[in-house]
Amino acid sequence: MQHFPALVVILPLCGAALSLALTKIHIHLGRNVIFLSLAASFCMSIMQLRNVVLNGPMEYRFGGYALPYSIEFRIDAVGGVVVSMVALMGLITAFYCISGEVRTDKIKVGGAYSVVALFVAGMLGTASSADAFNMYVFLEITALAAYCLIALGGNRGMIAAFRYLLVGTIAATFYLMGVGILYAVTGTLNLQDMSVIIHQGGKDEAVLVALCLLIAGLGVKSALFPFHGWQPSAHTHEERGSAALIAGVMVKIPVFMLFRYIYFVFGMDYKYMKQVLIILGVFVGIGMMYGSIRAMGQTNMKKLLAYSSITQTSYFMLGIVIGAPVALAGSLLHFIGDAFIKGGLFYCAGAIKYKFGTININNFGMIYKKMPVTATLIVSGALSMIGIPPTVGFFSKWYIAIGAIQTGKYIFLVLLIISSLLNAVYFFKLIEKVFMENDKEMEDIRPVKKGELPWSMLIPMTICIAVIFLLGFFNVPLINIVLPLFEGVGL
Amino acid sequence: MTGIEQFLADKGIYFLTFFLLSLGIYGIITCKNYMKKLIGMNIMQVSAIIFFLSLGQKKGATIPVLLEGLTNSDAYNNPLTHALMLTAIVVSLGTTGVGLALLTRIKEKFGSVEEEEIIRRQDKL
Amino acid sequence: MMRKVIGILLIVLGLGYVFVSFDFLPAIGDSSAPAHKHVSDYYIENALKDTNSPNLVTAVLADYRGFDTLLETTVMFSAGVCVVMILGSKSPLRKRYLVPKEILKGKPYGGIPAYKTVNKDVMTTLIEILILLYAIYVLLHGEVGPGGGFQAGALIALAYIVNVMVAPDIKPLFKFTKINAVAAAGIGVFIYAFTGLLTMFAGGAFLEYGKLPFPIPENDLHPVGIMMIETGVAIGVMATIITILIAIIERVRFDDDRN
Amino acid sequence: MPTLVLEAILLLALIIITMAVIFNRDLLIVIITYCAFSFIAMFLYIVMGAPDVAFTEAVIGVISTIYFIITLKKIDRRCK
Repeated sequence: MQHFPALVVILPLCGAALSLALTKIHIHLGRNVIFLSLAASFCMSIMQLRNVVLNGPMEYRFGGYALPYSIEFRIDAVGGVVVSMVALMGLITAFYCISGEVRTDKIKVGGAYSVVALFVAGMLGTASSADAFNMYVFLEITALAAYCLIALGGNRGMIAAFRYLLVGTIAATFYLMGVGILYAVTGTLNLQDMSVIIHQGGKDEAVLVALCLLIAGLGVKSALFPFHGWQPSAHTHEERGSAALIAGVMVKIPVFMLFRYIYFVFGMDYKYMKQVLIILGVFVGIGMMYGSIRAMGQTNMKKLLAYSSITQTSYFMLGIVIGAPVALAGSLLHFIGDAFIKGGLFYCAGAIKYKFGTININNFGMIYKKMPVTATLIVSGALSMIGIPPTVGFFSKWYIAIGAIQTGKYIFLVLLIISSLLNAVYFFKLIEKVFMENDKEMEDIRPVKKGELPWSMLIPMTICIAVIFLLGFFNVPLINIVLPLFEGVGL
Repeated sequence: MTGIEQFLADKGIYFLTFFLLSLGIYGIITCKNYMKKLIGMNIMQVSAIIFFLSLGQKKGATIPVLLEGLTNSDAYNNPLTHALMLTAIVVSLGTTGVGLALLTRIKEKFGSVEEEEIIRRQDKL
Repeated sequence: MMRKVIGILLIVLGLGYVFVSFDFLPAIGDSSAPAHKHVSDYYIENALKDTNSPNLVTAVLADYRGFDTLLETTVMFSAGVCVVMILGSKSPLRKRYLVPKEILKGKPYGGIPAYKTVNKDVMTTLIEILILLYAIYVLLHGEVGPGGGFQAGALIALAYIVNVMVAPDIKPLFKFTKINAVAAAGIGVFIYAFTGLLTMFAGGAFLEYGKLPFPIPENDLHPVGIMMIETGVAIGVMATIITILIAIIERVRFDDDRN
Repeated sequence: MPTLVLEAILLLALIIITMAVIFNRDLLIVIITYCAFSFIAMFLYIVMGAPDVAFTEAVIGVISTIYFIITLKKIDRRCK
């Protein structure tokens, strides 16, 4: 049982490593091994989460040495929830990729799945590792796999991937410099140990420079407002199968790392933390407005979702900036819910492009007749993005709003409401296009015998719909798991 | 001599390393050719490695391989930074490899590696 | 031109101001800086006892922070797979013939190129054997002197590069197709991960060499574990570098050169 | 020659080479300068007392220069 934190990350890694060798034997053997490893890592992450909830955070030291001398995985309540969410999204996206499979040569088949498995392993590791340099290497694995997945998305994807390669490497080098300064000043790389030494005090300037470098590096990785240049072009041109994983999950993991740095390493009582949070608040405020305004004028569904994900990143940062435990819990709930909402909407965009070859909103006429499952997912995703009660979007914004009121930061409350209304504008436009638009009689590129889409696309979509509503109904138990952790940390 | 050396130890080397880092980023932003951007990226990663290694130095210390007589920890350079930087070097090779593969495909699809021509042809595609 | 110079001057002034006002980093040479106190002095004092490998960097790299090196080999492997995926399909034949560059037109013909005078076929086989010998030495010598998995893997890849680039007509020592090379890279990473899993099945934590299930006395297990790790890393890095080389070379034709 | 001054000189050499890379027109010259850059960086690591890192940087500098030159074969040497 105590080996689970390591096995959750190692299994997809081994699956990815072996998939190409096994594909030489039989074209689908590598793929099935990867499905097996992803499914096993998902079940282990669920059992690990149950174990964490029952008897406290789990620690796993690699190499069996004492704590500060070896790399350590630390899964607490928040980390457990995030790890199991990433594992589930990875499993679903691997299924979704079956439809996009090219059966020509063996490298393409085995390679595609091994890149997805590496991508999921990288994100699982980043979420569960508690060692500063270890997170950097996991970030690099995630980034390299992301460059490949974006580059596979056709000609324009190459340009987007190259631009993201340059920007991503600058961000990773900033993060490395930040870790270097922290190591120079504290002497350890373990986050737990580092926070103990920082709280002994006397190192405020160096920690301030390190914090700015970390925020710059992780802000670029997570497309926070001033650094989001690479994101819209990357999300519109990425590979159809794994678009959900990149837009849904990869953009959120750096925010989770920033949350862990700000609250567990530096702590709220750090001298310059107030000014830093004010600057972050300004970024978040502008980000919410900018993303929604830019998304209104889009006709390409993927571009619309890309700009709306800038606002979503600002919502998570909003929870961090407000600082009240309830707001933190709300931003985590939004973190989990949005992975499925954004992922689900990208699944629909991919499905429509797979079936009709177009993702221009104007010719979405009568989709609900031809593709009922996709239409329900578009509607439920849009409702949840705006924040209509039964779905998870409402409750997360509700908790963030309560947090804003508790700490008296009303400016954020106003911003939250305005940006929700802006969201409503372009998502209702999307819904209206799906139902009211007259039929464009688009011919069906890939007719499927039974039903609208191959099963490998329908299962991820139904799971996304289920999770959006389940999280909506059962968010109170999730909040109760996570809240005690934030009590000691928040304001 | 010691006056300059003290200045170098406190601020000089760090200033030069961060200057190299900002030069690398400057090279990435201003150079129009995608190949030169990749070289600028490599230069930036080398500057991060130099920064880590300069942290691990000790005055009058030998290389981190244990000798018979010497056991106290001030006699050896810091092995942790060296181990970390092996990872950073290999990461920079991996990123360069992927960047060059992208460059080859971009040259084939768009016919050129200059930024203006690519943007001009991008809308046509 | 001038605009660039002004840009660089601005950077110099900005950084100068930051460094003059802030004094946040410890002086470089002093051995009492916090970076050396907390963790790294434990490594120096206990490396021989824990891992009995005198080369501290290999001890930290393979034993104390062995998981980092596994991830590093995975980064190399993922770079190799990405390059293969991006350059996977055959490029259109029209694109692969390069029109001779007009740069060479104006220049007078500069005599016999250097590599034609020395008989390169003999030289390459000689150099390759020396490189491979040195690579094996570096691999096995990883614990005592500077060296280890990466350097050995890169050196073997260099021997292959010398053969493919300098003397393409000689049959190289080991013929790699793209799929075999990527599969070999995967197997390299798996050897590394399997060592970790082996220690986990035998009761220890991941990558805890003390618990390797071999019947060797306890303090010899660490060098054995490190050696298994180094061979895994060497195979992984060698295969990845060769994959990237093959993938890029496939896209570029060399035999159309005029000189 | 105290080591810190030697390091400063080598760092200045690196900066001058970076300037050369940024301001140069012909790509082949840029790549050869980059090879010199990786050599001097390897030399700087030796002065800083890190033989392992210097060894790796030397080998990987050679390999990345070879990759650049192969790619250059496809890309014309003139650049703005």
